[in-house]
Amino acid sequence: MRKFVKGNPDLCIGCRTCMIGCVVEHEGRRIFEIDPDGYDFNPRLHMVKTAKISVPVQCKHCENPACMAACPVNCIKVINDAVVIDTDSCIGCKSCVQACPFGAIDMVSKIGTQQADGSMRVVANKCDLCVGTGNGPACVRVCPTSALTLVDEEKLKEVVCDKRVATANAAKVFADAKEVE
Amino acid sequence: MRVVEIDKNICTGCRECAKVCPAYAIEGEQGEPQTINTDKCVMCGQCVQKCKSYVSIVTHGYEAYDKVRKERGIPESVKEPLFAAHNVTHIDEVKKALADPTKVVMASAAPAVRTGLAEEFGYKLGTLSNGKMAAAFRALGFDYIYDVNFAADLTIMEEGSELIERVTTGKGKLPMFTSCCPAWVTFLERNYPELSDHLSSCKSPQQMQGAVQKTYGAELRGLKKKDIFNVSVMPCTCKEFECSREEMNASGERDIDVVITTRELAWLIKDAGIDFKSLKEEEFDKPLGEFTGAGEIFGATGGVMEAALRTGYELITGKEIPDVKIPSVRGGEGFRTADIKVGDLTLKVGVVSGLKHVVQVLEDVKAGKLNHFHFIEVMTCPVGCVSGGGQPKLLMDTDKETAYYNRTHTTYKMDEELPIRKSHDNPSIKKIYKEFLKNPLGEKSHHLLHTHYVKGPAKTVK
Amino acid sequence: MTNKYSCYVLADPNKCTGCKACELACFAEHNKSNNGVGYTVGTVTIPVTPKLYLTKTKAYCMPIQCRHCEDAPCLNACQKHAIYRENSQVIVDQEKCIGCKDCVLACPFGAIAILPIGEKGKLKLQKDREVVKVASKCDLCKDIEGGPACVRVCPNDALELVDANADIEAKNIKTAEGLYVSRI
Amino acid sequence: MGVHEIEDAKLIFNFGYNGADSHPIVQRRIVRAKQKGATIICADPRVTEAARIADVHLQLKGGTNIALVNAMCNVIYNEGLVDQHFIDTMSVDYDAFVEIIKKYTPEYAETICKVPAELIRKAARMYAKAPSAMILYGMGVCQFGQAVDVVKALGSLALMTGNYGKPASGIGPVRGQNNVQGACDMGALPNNYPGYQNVTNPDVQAKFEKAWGVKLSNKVGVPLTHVPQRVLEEKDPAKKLHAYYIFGEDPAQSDPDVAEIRETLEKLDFVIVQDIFMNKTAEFADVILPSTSWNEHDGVYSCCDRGFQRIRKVVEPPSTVKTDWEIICEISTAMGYKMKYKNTEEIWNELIDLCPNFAGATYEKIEKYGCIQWPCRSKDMNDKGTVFLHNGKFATADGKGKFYTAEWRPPQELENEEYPLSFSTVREVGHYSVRTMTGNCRMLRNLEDEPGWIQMNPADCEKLHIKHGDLVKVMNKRGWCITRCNATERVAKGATYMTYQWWIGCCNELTIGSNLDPVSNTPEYKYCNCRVEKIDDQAAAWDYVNNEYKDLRSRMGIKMIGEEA
Repeated sequence: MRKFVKGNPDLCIGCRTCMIGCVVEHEGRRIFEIDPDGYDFNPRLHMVKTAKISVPVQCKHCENPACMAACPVNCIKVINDAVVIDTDSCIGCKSCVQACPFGAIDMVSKIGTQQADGSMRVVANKCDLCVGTGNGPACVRVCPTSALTLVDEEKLKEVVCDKRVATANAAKVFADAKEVE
Repeated sequence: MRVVEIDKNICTGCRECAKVCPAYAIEGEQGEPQTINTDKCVMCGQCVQKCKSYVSIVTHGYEAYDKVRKERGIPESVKEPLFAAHNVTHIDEVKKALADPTKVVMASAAPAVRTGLAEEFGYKLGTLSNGKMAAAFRALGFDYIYDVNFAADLTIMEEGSELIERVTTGKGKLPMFTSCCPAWVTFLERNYPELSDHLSSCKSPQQMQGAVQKTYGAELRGLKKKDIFNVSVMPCTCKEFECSREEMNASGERDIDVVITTRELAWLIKDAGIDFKSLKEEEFDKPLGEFTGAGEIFGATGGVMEAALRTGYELITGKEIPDVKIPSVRGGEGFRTADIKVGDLTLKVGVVSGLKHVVQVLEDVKAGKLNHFHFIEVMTCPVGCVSGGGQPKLLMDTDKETAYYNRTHTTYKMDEELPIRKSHDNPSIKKIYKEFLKNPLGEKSHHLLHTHYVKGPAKTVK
Repeated sequence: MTNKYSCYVLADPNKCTGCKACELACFAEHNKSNNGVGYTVGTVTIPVTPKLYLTKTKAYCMPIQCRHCEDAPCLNACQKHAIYRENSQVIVDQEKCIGCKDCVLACPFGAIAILPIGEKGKLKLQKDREVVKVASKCDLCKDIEGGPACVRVCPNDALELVDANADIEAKNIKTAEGLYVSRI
Repeated sequence: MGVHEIEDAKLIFNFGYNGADSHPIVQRRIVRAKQKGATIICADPRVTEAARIADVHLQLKGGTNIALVNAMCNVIYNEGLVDQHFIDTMSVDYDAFVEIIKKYTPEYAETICKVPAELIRKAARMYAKAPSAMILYGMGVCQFGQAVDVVKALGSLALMTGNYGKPASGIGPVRGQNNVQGACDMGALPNNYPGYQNVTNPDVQAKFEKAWGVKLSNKVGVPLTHVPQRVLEEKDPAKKLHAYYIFGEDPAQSDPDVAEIRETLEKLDFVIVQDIFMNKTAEFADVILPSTSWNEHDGVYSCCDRGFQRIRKVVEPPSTVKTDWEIICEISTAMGYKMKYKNTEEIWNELIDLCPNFAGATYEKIEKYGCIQWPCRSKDMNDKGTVFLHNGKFATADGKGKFYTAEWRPPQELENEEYPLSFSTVREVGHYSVRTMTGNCRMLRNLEDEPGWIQMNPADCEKLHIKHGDLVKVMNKRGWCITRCNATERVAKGATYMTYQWWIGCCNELTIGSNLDPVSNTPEYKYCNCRVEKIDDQAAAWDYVNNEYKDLRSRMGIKMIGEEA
């Protein structure tokens, strides 16, 4: 099963440290020292605040990604169990943006790259679970309230198993009561 | 030897298997992984049939299946679910022999196999696949396609004669028990050794087939018996145990080299990439592949009895039996009895189907209550070999009745449709007696086709 | 007839032995038409993917399956609208499902798992040859003759098809009878 | 009480405090408390992060704080939920207090606060019945013309329920900036020497005169917020201000009514700005003294819980930049008073010896224990300071808590036909204070940049035909600014909010400088009126914003992306 990062609105305080952490992780640690023109500020997750909810939204790394199915140039791939956009081959057609039901993909300009007419390339951008950094998702690490969780197969299993046991326990009480009847 | 096992890592401890085990051999706490007490287990494989506790991607993860499959020596081509209770497979030995150019590999399948095999390829329950099975054997590269049905006819010749001898001469104990079910034989040897003289001294059809294939069969084809590799396909998990009994080497070699189940034959066929559905029906090789309706009905409970009566009647009376169909010995689980008029003689016969029902019968025999019985057939599995532990396993037990009914029905239908329905009318049987065995119960027969029993656990060579 | 409320299958942990016959039957029934699953184990060519999940606690066990909630969290969570209601039952459209796992986390019962699906006897693959995995949960055998397979196969009658519609009616009649007896 | 105690609170009454935006690190503790089962009551006109997770959100109208507090006290009093023993033994002036709150029935308060009476009752009962309850308040209480009254009323609420002197109870101001507490502790107030020793007290005066060897004034100085008046309006030449020495402060950005501030700064004869970066105020300076930043010098900060903490130099400052204390020493010396210290510890030691409440808070102890909460009066290593200020008895002259509340006074400037919306300044996380620091952080500038946002209810936006993200003009009689519209359900209809760090979207162009709390002299940042206007030519408005920003930055010498410094 693919891993994904899940935000918990009960814990999130809307501070956007996750977004900063995301950019820092993807642009390298020396970001505070490099040329301000030399990096992209393209967080791969987005803080959503509604009247009732504050939580960052990001890619769910679906098992059968709609974005991947929609991509005409096959630049969305599964790498180390993460659904990753190869921005070098992305043509910016926005099919994936359209396909994704979560709004987890946005279009960003890629500093330092040009199209034939000299304008900056604009490509699809989304969470890649910080694949390849070896540190795991930065957003999870930097969140001051631990509102983000990396849900992997184990974690999902744990959550679901706990619920199943609770369901079984409830059914047991019900069945016992029925027997007494 | 390892025959039937329960994988502790997969068993959920539901003990549904314990409910069907006729030998009360499955031990363990409810909810905990179970173990098989091999001192009690008769290797019938009913637990294998019952077990629904499969290797699950939900419970055990994605890697577990391949790991278990490898552990069990099951080919990679197999994708079907694997369960906690399973029989040890010998499919690799078969594949090795087929690949060995020095080996002459002979196939022989039990009567019930052809009633179930097609189910594994999506056919309706109980679809007959006699000709397709023969074709499949050939496609798999077997050198000779023989048939245990032949030996079933041979068994009738020997066992019928033995019965007549016991009834008419008073030599030997009555009632005489059939001895073709190895689980039953094992059960009796271990639990009622004092009654082992009641067993017919006849080997099971499988072992008779093996012995004649390596002797008569070798002579016929000018083969060396050490080059012959006998593969037996059985609806039964216990048959591998039977062929491994140390005394089963009448031919001078192991009479049967390896036994696989109906399910394993299906694996072999799939593994070889054979499209079973498009196979054309083919014939078995003669003479050791020629059989009669009497041989075929060995697969159903009461079948051995019925076949024996068809021949016994004619041998005793010298007249043709009025009706080859003897419905009074057919039926389902339990202990059924019948009185069969054979000339002046009234044969008192019984049929036990399901090993659980045999204990009372044995106790009664011990107490002398069944002295008036002449012949009792015992089959371990619920409705005989068609319901054997090595048969295709049902996904849903709600289909069990249909499966048993259809497979039995197919067995009798095949019998009805065969031109020859009495063992002694089988030309190849006549031929083998003429050319090789001479007389039933004769010296060659005694050596090759009869056996003796042990009091307690039998010794095996594997 | 359209039910007012959805029905669901509920297991009795006092009867269940944990044999998984229900899981296997569920899989078998749901894969007959698409994946050539026949009557016997040998006809299966894909991993067993049930829609109910045997759960064992220390003391007892039972399969967990969808309650077909009237205000279903899974349905509400699904951004793809791949979970819908059909004749009051909550159904996953496995064609639409993208495997995002939101419903899995939304379900308070643990009744949904993300599992592969087969097509013509083989695991269905995506464009990149990865296996398609979708939300798998009880659909009450909506297109299957004989109704829920799990109920049919349970060797211990531990599963029951609960029909709130009929249940409420029956209880109402009993209560009315009680009121008759206790009338003043 | 200490900030860490928040996590263990049974009930948190979060009043006019938006931790998520002001102090995420404190908000984290509130979230943890909630996770551990705490009940949260939040009084705030907006749906803040705390309101979002609160059990009860009292979404009061701005400027009605005391009516709400009085009403809660009224419920607790009328329903007999008071801690009578605590009141009898530990407090004074209860009867006078009760006289005032009697009038504030929840129904009466509802007419003022627009909070349903039943919700006020529910909150009051929750608060009173909690085994211990902690009040946290912030600028939503303090930045009103009626501010100290509310603080005292909240104190009385805690008093009448016995919520003092036990863990996770009491009343905690969560101050606006880091080390605001420290500035007060050190006497950066017009009326105090360090350690809250009043300049009018002759004994204190004598003590400091002796220590410093100079004559000292016994006159109270000028509060920050009185500066414009003293410059622009003061007729008495003796009282009129002529010079203004500003450090670590940017009144031209952060003080209310910045038009008036600009006028003030222009009128002053001499302005010194001592800061780490250029700011708007520095544009008016005659002299700019660059000083070191928090990571370039040593020192002591006070946390809002009275805890002294060491800060240490981690970066070597540029050679031309001096620490604040070095600059002060040099100026003092140049002006004739020879001031010389070797290091901050020497200064600190002089200070604590002059302040009885700090006397025991040596560097050694702060170092060893991480934090020392004053009062800490003995240098003995066993005196680790004071966790509960009001422990067993109150830290007042008679050892008793004094009940106090007041009648509600409305804010000075209310909505009217011309300016139909209320206007309040707030914080946003990511940018600190006047943004001189965080505005220089590329990362944070990328996260949010000029011209900021005005938070408005979508219904109000719709009325004005404004969409989320549109540039709008916000104005009242004092001034105007251009900012972007943030249409959000989190704010009530008729109310608007702007964060105060934006230079272009500068909310303090609108705020009111004249309605100060009579005690604290804090201005009414949280309430005035305004009008929001749609801008038809968005492109031109963006040009204006970008040019203004560019211009300002170039005046300040800040390098823009794609631009040479």
